[in-house]
Amino acid sequence: MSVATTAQAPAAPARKKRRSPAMWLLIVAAVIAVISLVRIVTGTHELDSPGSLTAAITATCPILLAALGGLWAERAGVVNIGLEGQMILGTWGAAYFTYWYDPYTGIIGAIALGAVGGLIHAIATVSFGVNHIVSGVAINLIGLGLASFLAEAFFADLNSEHGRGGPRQLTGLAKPDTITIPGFSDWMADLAAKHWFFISDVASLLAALSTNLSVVTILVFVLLIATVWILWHTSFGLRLRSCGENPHAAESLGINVYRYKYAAVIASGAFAGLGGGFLALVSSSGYSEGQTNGRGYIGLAAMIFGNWRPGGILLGSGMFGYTDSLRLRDASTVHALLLLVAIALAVYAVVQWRQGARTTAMVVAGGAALFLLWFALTDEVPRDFTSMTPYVLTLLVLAFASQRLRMPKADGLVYRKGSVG
Amino acid sequence: MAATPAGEASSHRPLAIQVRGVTKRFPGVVANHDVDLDIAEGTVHALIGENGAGKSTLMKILYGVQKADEGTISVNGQEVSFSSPTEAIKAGIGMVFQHFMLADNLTVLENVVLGAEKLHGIGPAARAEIQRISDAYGFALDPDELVEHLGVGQRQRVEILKVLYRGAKIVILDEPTAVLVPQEVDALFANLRELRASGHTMLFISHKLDEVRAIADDITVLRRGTTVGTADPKTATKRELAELMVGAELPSPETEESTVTTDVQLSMVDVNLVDDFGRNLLSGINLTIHRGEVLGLAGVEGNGQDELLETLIGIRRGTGSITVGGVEVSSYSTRRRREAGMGFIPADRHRHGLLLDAPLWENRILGHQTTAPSVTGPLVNRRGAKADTQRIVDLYDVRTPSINTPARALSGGNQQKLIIGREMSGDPVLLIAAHPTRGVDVGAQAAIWGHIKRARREGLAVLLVSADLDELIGLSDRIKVILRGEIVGDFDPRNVTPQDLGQAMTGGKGD
Amino acid sequence: MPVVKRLLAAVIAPVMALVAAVLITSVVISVSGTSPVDFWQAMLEKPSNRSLVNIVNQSSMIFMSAVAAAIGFRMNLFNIGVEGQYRVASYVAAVFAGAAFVSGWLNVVLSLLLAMLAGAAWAAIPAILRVTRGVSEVISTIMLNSIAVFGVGWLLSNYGEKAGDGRRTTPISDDSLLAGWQPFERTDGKIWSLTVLAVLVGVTYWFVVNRTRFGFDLRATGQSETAAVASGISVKRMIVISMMLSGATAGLIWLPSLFAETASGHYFSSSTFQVQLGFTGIAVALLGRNKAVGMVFGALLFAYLSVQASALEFAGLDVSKNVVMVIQGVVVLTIVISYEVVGRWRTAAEQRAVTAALQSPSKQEVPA
Amino acid sequence: GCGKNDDDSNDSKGSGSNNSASAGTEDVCKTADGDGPKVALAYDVGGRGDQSFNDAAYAGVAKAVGEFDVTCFEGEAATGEAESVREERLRGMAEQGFSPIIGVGFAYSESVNAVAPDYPDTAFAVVDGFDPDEEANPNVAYLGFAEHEGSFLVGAAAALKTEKDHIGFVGGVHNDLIKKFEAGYVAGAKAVNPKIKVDVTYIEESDVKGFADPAGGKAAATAMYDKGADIVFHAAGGSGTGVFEAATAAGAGNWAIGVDSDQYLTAPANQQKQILTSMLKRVDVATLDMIRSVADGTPLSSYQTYDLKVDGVGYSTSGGFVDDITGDLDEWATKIKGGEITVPTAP
Ligand SMILES: Nc1ncnc2c1ncn2[C@@H]1O[C@H](COP(=O)(O)OP(=O)(O)OP(=O)(O)O)[C@@H](O)[C@H]1O
Ligand SMILES: Nc1ncnc2c1ncn2[C@@H]1O[C@H](COP(=O)(O)OP(=O)(O)OP(=O)(O)O)[C@@H](O)[C@H]1O
Ligand SMILES: [Mg+2]
Ligand SMILES: [Mg+2]
Repeated sequence: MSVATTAQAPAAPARKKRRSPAMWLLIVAAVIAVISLVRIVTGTHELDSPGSLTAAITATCPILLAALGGLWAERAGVVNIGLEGQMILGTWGAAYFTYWYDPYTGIIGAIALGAVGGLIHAIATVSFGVNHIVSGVAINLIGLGLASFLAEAFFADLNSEHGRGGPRQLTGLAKPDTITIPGFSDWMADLAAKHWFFISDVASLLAALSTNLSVVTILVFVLLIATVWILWHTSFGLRLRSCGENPHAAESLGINVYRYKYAAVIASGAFAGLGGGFLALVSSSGYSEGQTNGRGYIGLAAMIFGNWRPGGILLGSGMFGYTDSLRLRDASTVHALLLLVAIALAVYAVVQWRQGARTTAMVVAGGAALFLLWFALTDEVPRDFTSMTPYVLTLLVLAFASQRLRMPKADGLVYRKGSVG
Repeated sequence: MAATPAGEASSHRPLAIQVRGVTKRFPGVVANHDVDLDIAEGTVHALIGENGAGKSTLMKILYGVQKADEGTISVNGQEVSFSSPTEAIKAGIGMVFQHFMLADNLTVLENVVLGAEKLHGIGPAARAEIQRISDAYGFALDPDELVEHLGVGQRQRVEILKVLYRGAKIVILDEPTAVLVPQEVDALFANLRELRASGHTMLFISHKLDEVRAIADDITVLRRGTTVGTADPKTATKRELAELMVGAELPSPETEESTVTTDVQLSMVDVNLVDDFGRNLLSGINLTIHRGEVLGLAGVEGNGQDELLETLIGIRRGTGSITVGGVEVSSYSTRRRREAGMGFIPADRHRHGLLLDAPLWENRILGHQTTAPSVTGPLVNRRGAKADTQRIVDLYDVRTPSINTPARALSGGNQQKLIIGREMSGDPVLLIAAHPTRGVDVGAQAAIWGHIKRARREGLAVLLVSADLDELIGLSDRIKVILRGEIVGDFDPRNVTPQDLGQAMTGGKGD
Repeated sequence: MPVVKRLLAAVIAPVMALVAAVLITSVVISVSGTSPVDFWQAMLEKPSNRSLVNIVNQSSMIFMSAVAAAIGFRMNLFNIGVEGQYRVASYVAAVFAGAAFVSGWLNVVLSLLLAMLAGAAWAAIPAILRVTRGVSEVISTIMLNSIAVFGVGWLLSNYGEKAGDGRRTTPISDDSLLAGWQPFERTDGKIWSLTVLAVLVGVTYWFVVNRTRFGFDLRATGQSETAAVASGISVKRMIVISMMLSGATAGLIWLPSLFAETASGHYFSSSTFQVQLGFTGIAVALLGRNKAVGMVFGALLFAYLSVQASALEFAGLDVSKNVVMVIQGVVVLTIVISYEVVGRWRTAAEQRAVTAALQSPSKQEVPA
Repeated sequence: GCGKNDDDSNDSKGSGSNNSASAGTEDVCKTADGDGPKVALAYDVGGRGDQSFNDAAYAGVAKAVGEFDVTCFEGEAATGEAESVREERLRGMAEQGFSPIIGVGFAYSESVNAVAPDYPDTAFAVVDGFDPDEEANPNVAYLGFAEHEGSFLVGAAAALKTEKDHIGFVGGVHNDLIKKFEAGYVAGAKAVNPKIKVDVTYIEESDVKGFADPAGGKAAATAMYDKGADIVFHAAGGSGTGVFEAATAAGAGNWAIGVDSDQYLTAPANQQKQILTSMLKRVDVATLDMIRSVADGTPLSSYQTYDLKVDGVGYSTSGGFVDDITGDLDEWATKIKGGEITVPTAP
């Protein structure tokens, strides 16, 4: 049989080498150390104070959920830019059901309305083979319009101890419970306040995680892990992914591709809806028009940045969440961030260089130098730019990373049943 | 021999599959009409017929991908009616499709267990089972390898593995040899024989009659959607089978007296091409083609012939020098190269040759956007383009109701005829042709060969890539063999056999 | 296939879609407790003269926005960034026109050109990212929309002139304002002069796409990038050019309003600048299947909906105007779906035609 | 002095309760059928029920129904609607004989300016509005407010109440209007305690989304409480609810200050006990004033500023958390009224 193996196609991308858990721990430690250094050098302890981290986590969750939604859909081969619209529906659902029942019903309501948005997208793209972007655009229109329409219809007259309504908001809703580990939380907070190297940074992360942590936040991370498990360690996940890689192959093996695509896209909508719910019930306590503020799109970007992998997605969402929350906490910290970015770019440049991508390395190194200069020559970042950060960041990241990205083979392609062979 | 009435299979064994009066209609097309088929258990049964005779359709029906409109199918004596492959698989039928059905970004294991997770899960048990089968038949497959890293032959074995993994006793193979070189074909046949020995029944489709006679126990012939008879591979000759298939003599290209001239039309000097990962796709390619010469290029799919053609036409950018008629064109864009008289018949007509949803006359313009009669200055010349399209349709016998029909609606062969007509018009000086008759039925095949020869007589230089070695030998004045992006052999078609070529193509000894 | 059938196919899809849309919205409305009948009566009652004028003015802007989007769509470029492009361009044009470097119509012409340049430049960013770095234009344009909002807002609040508690660009001097045409009473308003831009843009779009080599390349690239490459089209070049054309067209969107004497506020400010036109344009492009004529109808429909919406409150209906957005979204969805359905039916018919043709001559080849 | 201030707070309660009523089902404009002036309110996006600005305007009309038995009509802008649609709304009102026609929100400045000349006999008013061009409009009144003066008082209140000499300000959008709030607030605080530390954050620089981002408001305020501030004043419209939440989350001893209307009255119970006071922007007073002028046959026109002198701005006492310092605050108030202090309008 060796004969045939010589028919090996010349172009075969090198296999990714896996890093061991220990390796990962080392990397994480290194990152924390660097952050700690920057914190101490610049003296901006807000950089990773428990408060900042809590804020960052809160800001991350909705984006993360949107991104996971994107992941589910696109792993099954359906592009879902309707996330934003589904998220908006989620905010309305959360508010409505929380007002009439309780926060947990609210969460379910958010998920349900998001799922409805997903269902519409599925019907259009899967059953009718409509272009995914087109359907997504329409769903964003509908989501935005419907939510504000329903709000005006159902919230305007609400007014009781459960919350106060208006045509564009429903505020003062009950919130899901939060969890604080008594003792530990304070101890960690104290440690963090010591501003020691490394220890305080770890402490403040633990403090953030052990103080007033919303159960929904916990749910989000459970869902993240569940996603990994379902998509990569169950046959359901395997089938779902096969629909995103080669639906015809899946069909030829007797898999009902439509069913899995439907499941994936509905799940996608549900995630986005929960994201909306999070905004309405955890980030704040109520519905207010336009509160999603493009997070659905940012989530999409985070997913692409994360290369359609949960790990990367967490990283991407975290980045956006962090920068977005930091600018509201204290502008000077954003300035310290410049140094951090400079260092990160420098490291990336080195990596690139060692992988032989000389030109990229040079470019990145140049970027690092610029950021360093910016950091050195100024003592604060103009507020106007800080609000742009997530968007500019997305562009930069995509500009540097997009080559090495690998989207599902059949992502965004319209598939029709019975077209096998 | 005359066609024995369908149904009397030459085997006394019990029937694994019995098809009676199956009819399948597509919008307007009758793909299968009153088809009868008997397949004896533990035999290799060959199904032959020209393109579009309805072979794949019949197979898809057997495998539950499509549903028959009329007729009955019984498996091992049981009458069945599958509405999805799942049911066919349950009934012990497996199918290897005409085009690979693999997810590149999944591992061999994932591809195999997909849909059959119930059997051994998706973990170690499954891996062990795959290993077992792979060893049993000498497939030499690593379960955790990504499929995208596999070669054609290996992918085919993954396909077979998928079938066996599901414990199928009846295996359908739709044109499995189309993409294989003789050596790989032999290997495949070895596997099939082992399978037969272990009691499997195989239904085997091919256009290559020698292969059929080499492997099959029985042969059934399909013509225009219906069974026209069965034959015994031991006694039937190629010619007889051909007559059964098309009711006509099977043509094969005959080289006439050479028309090769001395003036060089194309010369490639030390052309190299690397991919994004820095690996060599083409290394040190040197070749020249004279006016009136056809240079054949033989190679296993994926060894750089597509890249070579694409570099020539300018879709890919390599290093080194390319001159056409003495003019250095390596700096030219694809458009300028076409303007310089290079015609291009791509390997994949759907991806590179046609705008499937555009009418034929717009497809005539494609690739000739800058030259009359398609355009005048910056404007599209609709009248001119339509007139010329009509000319092509008539001259090349493209079967279509009108030149306003979208290309998608045409059959593969007719699409191919249109492309060839288009690339021949505007008298090119150099034709770069990949598989000009792939998927084309015998009638059209002969016609296309005719056109190429005529143009060659008029001084056209042709670079011909084809997986059909007979075609290659029949048409070419010289044959070069390409392996892993390098030219490894140089043959004279007058004294070379497909086997020699196959050996060179797979890294056996050169000339 | 027969012409009759073709025509039928052409009209059947939109009709199906509109019916579906009406039904769905009626459900939504009745959910909110308003009677759909009353609603549609209010929406469908004959528009006042003034409304007619507004519909014309609005649709001119929406139409140009649709064309801008369609240029990209025609070659599978999803330029979601029209919104940002016309914001940037409008600001630039307003600043230039306000500065009055030149006076009279010359000021107008130069501003138009400048707006097109600005729009093209802003659109060039995603184009270049796409061809050099392979960044999906969908994401990049979405990001650039937000960046445009911040960027322009920042410029305005730092360099704009104070007006009440807001900021604005310097108002355009009267000699550069265009009178427009007055079809009815004076109080019924005027049709803005620059609505002619929409006509020009429409005609040019139709001609370039259907009659020129460039247009052919554009459509070819849209239908099959691979085939386009093989045919000698430089796809990268096409992407950059068409993206910039799209941006240039987007640059014009708001200018009819800016230079219209009768429009309120001849400057760029948070209240005078009309947002959302970019997204409306995308919807209309989808609605009109990127065909010039189709988009004309689409633009008129959307303009009609948004103008008539203001009739709702005088009709004393207690229904949110945002329902218009719902209708628009639903229409887009139902339109594309019904076109899909009709499309399948048509392909089948074409294949039938083909095989009919295939059958007849091939018959005698089969020995009896 | 004090008495004045009391019924001021009563008023604010009154307007507040009207607010809550307005958010409820009853709706005076559906029932009112007097033969007084025909008042039309053109709200900006959101309309009645926004728990501040628009509700205050409505409250003014509601009072007018009693005082001048007016009939009224309400119109409302849609998200991202065209200028022409706003004009259409105003013209529609004018042609149905409404006068005064009150555009609530400065977004109506241009459209009123365009429409008013065509209806010389109709009285128009724009809350927070301005005349965008040279030609003055004799039949338009621009109802402006001295937000900085009101903010000064709550700033002083904060300075008097804080226990950490550290307070904060959260602005919705970093524009000139909101800067007025900041300037007054800081000035007031410094006037009381020059060494006081005031954190200032704006949710958005220029994007009006900053007024509809409760999450942002919460994040910004939380940061301030984390960093040791114990009182935060917000001028962030809808994002304000986030600020109140942050206060509640920060726990007792931390306060928030509301804006525009008496937000103590509209806040949910759990937040009420931490809303120190609210900077009142008496749109209701202005509206009522406009209606009165029309009823008297002498419609207001050109710029009208509602400052401390005319109770156009002030602070609320609901909850009684500032009862102990009303004395001091009124002294500041009199100083401002008397011109001893001129409050800056920009930071
Ligand atoms: N999905 C389909 N829709 C419509 N017609 C079809 C479809 N699939 C096949 N046909 C028709 O059925 C005929 C038989 O097609 P089929 O693929 O079975 O031919 P074949 O014998 O496999 O040809 P080839 O040797 O080229 O594979 C075709 O000629 C075509 O006309
Ligand atoms: N997957 C498909 N979907 C729809 N129609 C199809 C499909 N495959 C084939 N057809 C139709 O079947 C007809 C012939 O297609 P096909 O290429 O299978 O025929 P063919 O006999 O193999 O042609 P040729 O022998 O010339 O290659 C065409 O009219 C085509 O429209
Ligand atoms: Mg075929
Ligand atoms: Mg076949």
